[in-house]
Amino acid sequence: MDRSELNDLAQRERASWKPARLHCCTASGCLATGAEGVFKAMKQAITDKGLTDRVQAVGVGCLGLCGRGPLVQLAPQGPLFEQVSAEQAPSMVGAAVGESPHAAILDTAHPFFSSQLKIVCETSGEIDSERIEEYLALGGYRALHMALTEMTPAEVVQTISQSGLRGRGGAGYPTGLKWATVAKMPPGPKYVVCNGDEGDPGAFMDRSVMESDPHRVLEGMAIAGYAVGATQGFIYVRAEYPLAVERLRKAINQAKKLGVLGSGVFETPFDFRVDVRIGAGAFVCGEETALMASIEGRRGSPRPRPPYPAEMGLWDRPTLINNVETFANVPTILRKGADWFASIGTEKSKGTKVFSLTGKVRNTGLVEVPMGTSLRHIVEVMGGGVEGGSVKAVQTGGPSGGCIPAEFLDTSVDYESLAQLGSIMGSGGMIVMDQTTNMVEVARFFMEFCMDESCGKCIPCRVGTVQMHRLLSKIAEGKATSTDLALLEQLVPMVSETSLCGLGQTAPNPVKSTLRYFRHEYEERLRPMTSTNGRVPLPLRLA
Amino acid sequence: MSVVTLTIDEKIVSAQEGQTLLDVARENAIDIPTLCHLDGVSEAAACRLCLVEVVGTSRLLPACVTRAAEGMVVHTTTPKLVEYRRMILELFFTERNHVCSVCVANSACELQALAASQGMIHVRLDYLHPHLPVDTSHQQFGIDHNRCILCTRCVRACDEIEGAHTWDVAGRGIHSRVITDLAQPWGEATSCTSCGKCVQACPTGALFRQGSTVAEMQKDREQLAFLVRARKEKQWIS
Amino acid sequence: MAPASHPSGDKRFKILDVTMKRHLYQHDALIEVLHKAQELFGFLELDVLLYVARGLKLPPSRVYGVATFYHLFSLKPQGEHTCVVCMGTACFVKGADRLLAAIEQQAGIKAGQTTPNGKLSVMTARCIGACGIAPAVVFDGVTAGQQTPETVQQQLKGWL
Amino acid sequence: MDKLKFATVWLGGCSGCHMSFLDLDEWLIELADRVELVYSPLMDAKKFPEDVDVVLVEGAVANQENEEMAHRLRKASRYVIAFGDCAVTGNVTALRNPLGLALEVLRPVYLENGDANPRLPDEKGIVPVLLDRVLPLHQVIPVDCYLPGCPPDAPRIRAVLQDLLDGKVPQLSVEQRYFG
Repeated sequence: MDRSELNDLAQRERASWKPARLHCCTASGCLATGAEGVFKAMKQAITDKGLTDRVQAVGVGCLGLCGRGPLVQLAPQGPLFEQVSAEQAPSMVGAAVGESPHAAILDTAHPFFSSQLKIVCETSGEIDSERIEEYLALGGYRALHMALTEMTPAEVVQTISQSGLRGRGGAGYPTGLKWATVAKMPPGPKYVVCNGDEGDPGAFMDRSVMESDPHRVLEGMAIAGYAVGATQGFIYVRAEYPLAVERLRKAINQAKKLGVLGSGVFETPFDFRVDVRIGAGAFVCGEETALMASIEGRRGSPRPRPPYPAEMGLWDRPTLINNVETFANVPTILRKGADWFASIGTEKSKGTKVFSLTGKVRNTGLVEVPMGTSLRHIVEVMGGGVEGGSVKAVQTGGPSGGCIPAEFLDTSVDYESLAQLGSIMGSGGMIVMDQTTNMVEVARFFMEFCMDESCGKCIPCRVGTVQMHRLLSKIAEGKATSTDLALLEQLVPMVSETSLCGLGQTAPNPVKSTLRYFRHEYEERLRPMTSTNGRVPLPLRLA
Repeated sequence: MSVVTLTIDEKIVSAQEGQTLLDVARENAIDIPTLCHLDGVSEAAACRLCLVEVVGTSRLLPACVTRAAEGMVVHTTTPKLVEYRRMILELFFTERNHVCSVCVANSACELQALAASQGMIHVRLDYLHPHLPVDTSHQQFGIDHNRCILCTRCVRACDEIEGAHTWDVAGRGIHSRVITDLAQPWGEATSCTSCGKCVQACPTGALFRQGSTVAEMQKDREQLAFLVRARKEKQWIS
Repeated sequence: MAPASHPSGDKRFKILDVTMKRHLYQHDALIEVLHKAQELFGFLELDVLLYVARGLKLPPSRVYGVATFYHLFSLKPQGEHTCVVCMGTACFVKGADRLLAAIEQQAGIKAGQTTPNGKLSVMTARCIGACGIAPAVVFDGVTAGQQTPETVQQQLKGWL
Repeated sequence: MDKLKFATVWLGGCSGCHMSFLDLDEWLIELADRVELVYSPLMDAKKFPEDVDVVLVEGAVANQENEEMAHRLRKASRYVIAFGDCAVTGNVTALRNPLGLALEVLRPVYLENGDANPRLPDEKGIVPVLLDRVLPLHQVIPVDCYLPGCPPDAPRIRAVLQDLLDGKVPQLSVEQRYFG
């Protein structure tokens, strides 16, 4: 396929779209609340009403406000219906031809929607996630075509570097720098790996992107492959995301059929294959060296870095590993330019970030906002705050992150500001806690998570997490003394500094941050020590 | 291969480029504790006891896999490292049931010796006291999981030197165990050649020769390094 | 060379053979092959693990090590029905522990166990990514959101 | 010159540490010049005194009697030494811990394998009630000094006591720190 064929296909697809499209969210969240029935009922209603030439029902990706699903949006520019049922399908189909609908309508002028800036989620919720043609119709694979035909690999790396894009998996390593390192490695087999092992509890941005817009991720990977000189890509998805796996596989097949993946992409000499690899339930596989071990079919145990995957990764070959959201940014950056991307966000954190806003907040779901948006804006304005209460803390970064107390809600959300508060950006989980949340329990919850997910290779993580969990349980149950708290405070830096991989190194973070901001909640649970009766042990008087 | 000069604990030492800090330190009689390192097999970097401070790096680096580099300034016994090593040893002692007084390897145990040398004479954390099996189904050897520290020396020695890959690690986290074949009794593991390398490799009394009682077990850990060296250099008599 | 199929003549081993062949008996296909085996047999019997080890030319201890590392692989038979309670953070702050307690009480077993009559296995998940509709429970592969102790008990009634 | 009020206590242990203490041989005479033995299983004192300078505590805390004794001696003593591996680590006394809580340990012994009249030992005031878990001494009371060994050999014991008599914080050499 060449440029004109690509354009033709896109135009033909656009032309085939009906004047009114009922976008029914068919991502996991809405499917769990019955979206499939709604979707089928809408199709049926269209046929029943004889509107097949005017209206079409489209199973699209995530529409954002998962807490109010199933969601249906009438496109273009129609109302967004919430909590719809199959019974309401005829009414919504009627709305597509101007009748007044009998379904609850969400106010899309609400900041939850209006404050968003969509780059990663640009086409999510706009297109049928299972048809490459719809992605093409909205400009999909243009960026890849442009890279292959108009740019050298070095120019692609240059563009990504200039855009200021940083890794969206958590640590925020400059993406361009990573690409440049892999690109510089001597020629030979190299790999591109997409980390879709989104394991942080409370985070589902990557699931949503993979389910809603799998081609965007594939396109980003292919561009990366071209830039660094790799011909093989792997996308590692956790097995808990079966729908994402299914859609990615479907997408890969479609892309291969059209010649936008496989050998001779867009009839250029560039070959790029992508294989899906499925995890099997191990959080530690989100750590890049463990992930590579898992792709190689081994236990997901991490190994020390250096050597970094960029030098020695999969099968000891140079390997580029980026997260789903990072790759999803790439096509847009290429199409709109590095300067445009760099104009969004803060000085050091460019672009947008997708957050999954959950917990004790009114509006739960996915939001994509420019970097630098304040936590308060996200939680209280977009999220609508806590129903009948107030925010106590916001947890970001999952088990590796921290709890940010309400007094810091005005903090701007960017890599540096969150780190300064003792939390991290992480992959984008944002869990709101209200005054009823017990912070010692929160710390214990995360520690239990890390304890269960520790691979067991290194001792500080394998046993240190168990010991910290015991101490936290003792404190939570009122059985601990100040000695126990002191021990916990000694374990925290020890486990952070001595663990082999990121899991152990960050496992104490939730304890660290809750101790920092909610120390009194620990202290008020301590019991008094056995007294030494005021006797001073040393120095002994000489006898 | 070029030679680099670096400083370890205020001492200026020279090293071959690419040599590990652990190697260089040992050549210069600087003691860095370790439990998972074993001469002759690959590194696991799992016991974290050999972590050292390198000036200019905020992270602690495992000496067993960190390469010596020109001008490097290394500290092996800062107060922080001493404290962390003590706590790591405490973690080892709490994890399983290490009862030196009734152990075959009493006085031939690397864990016991490190506790003494690193000043770990009591454990502040709770002992976990897991209930673990002892497998004496093998004709010559036995494994007492109560004494296993999961250093994986046996796994590596069996795979890399003997080539049998009888041992591996099963489970994960605190539930990890070393296993033979499909975790059946050792005596039924058909891949086992009964070479005994794992027993020699084991730093504690977890793997032992049957028939030895408390404090009788001797270990010759040099034997494995000898094999590797002899095979590589084609020299069996030094 | 393709390994001779299983002496039992069980057709499922043939399907496993096809999966291994499709992956060219590569070592890195181990996890994929184990997924397939679990799908076919319901759980990973030692016999199956040994078969996979032979097929992929891997040491049995390595296959066992991998099979026990990943939580989704089970070496024990599962119940006829499964109920997975998501214990992710979002579900946790919305009371997933109460859901689990209600289920455990109703079924008389703990998470990770199967009822003695083999009808139901209760499990927990680390986060199924359905945080927007927390707390979530997966009944036989179907996710249900915004659950309460009453709704889950209602669902399980017919399964016990 | 006042003599140091010195005590030794035997909790859940085999008394091997006390035997090792007797191995101090003629140094015991020297010790006797410097300390006054106020309480010990080696002598006939019924009650732990109110004011003790140094106490050697052998054995782990395995039952309620041990626990009460530990608290009593801590209140009355200026310097508590965990004496031997059982006191320091739980050691052999704690070998029952992996088997489960007290009842799970007692049941197979006294009930399932009991002969004519299987019953749990429960004479109030005579048979002390087992704690669910055997604990090293420092997990029950604050401890000032650890003297490991099973048993600690006489030179180790002497090293610690000598330092104390000299008014120093006891220091054990690496060889003297071995468990077992």
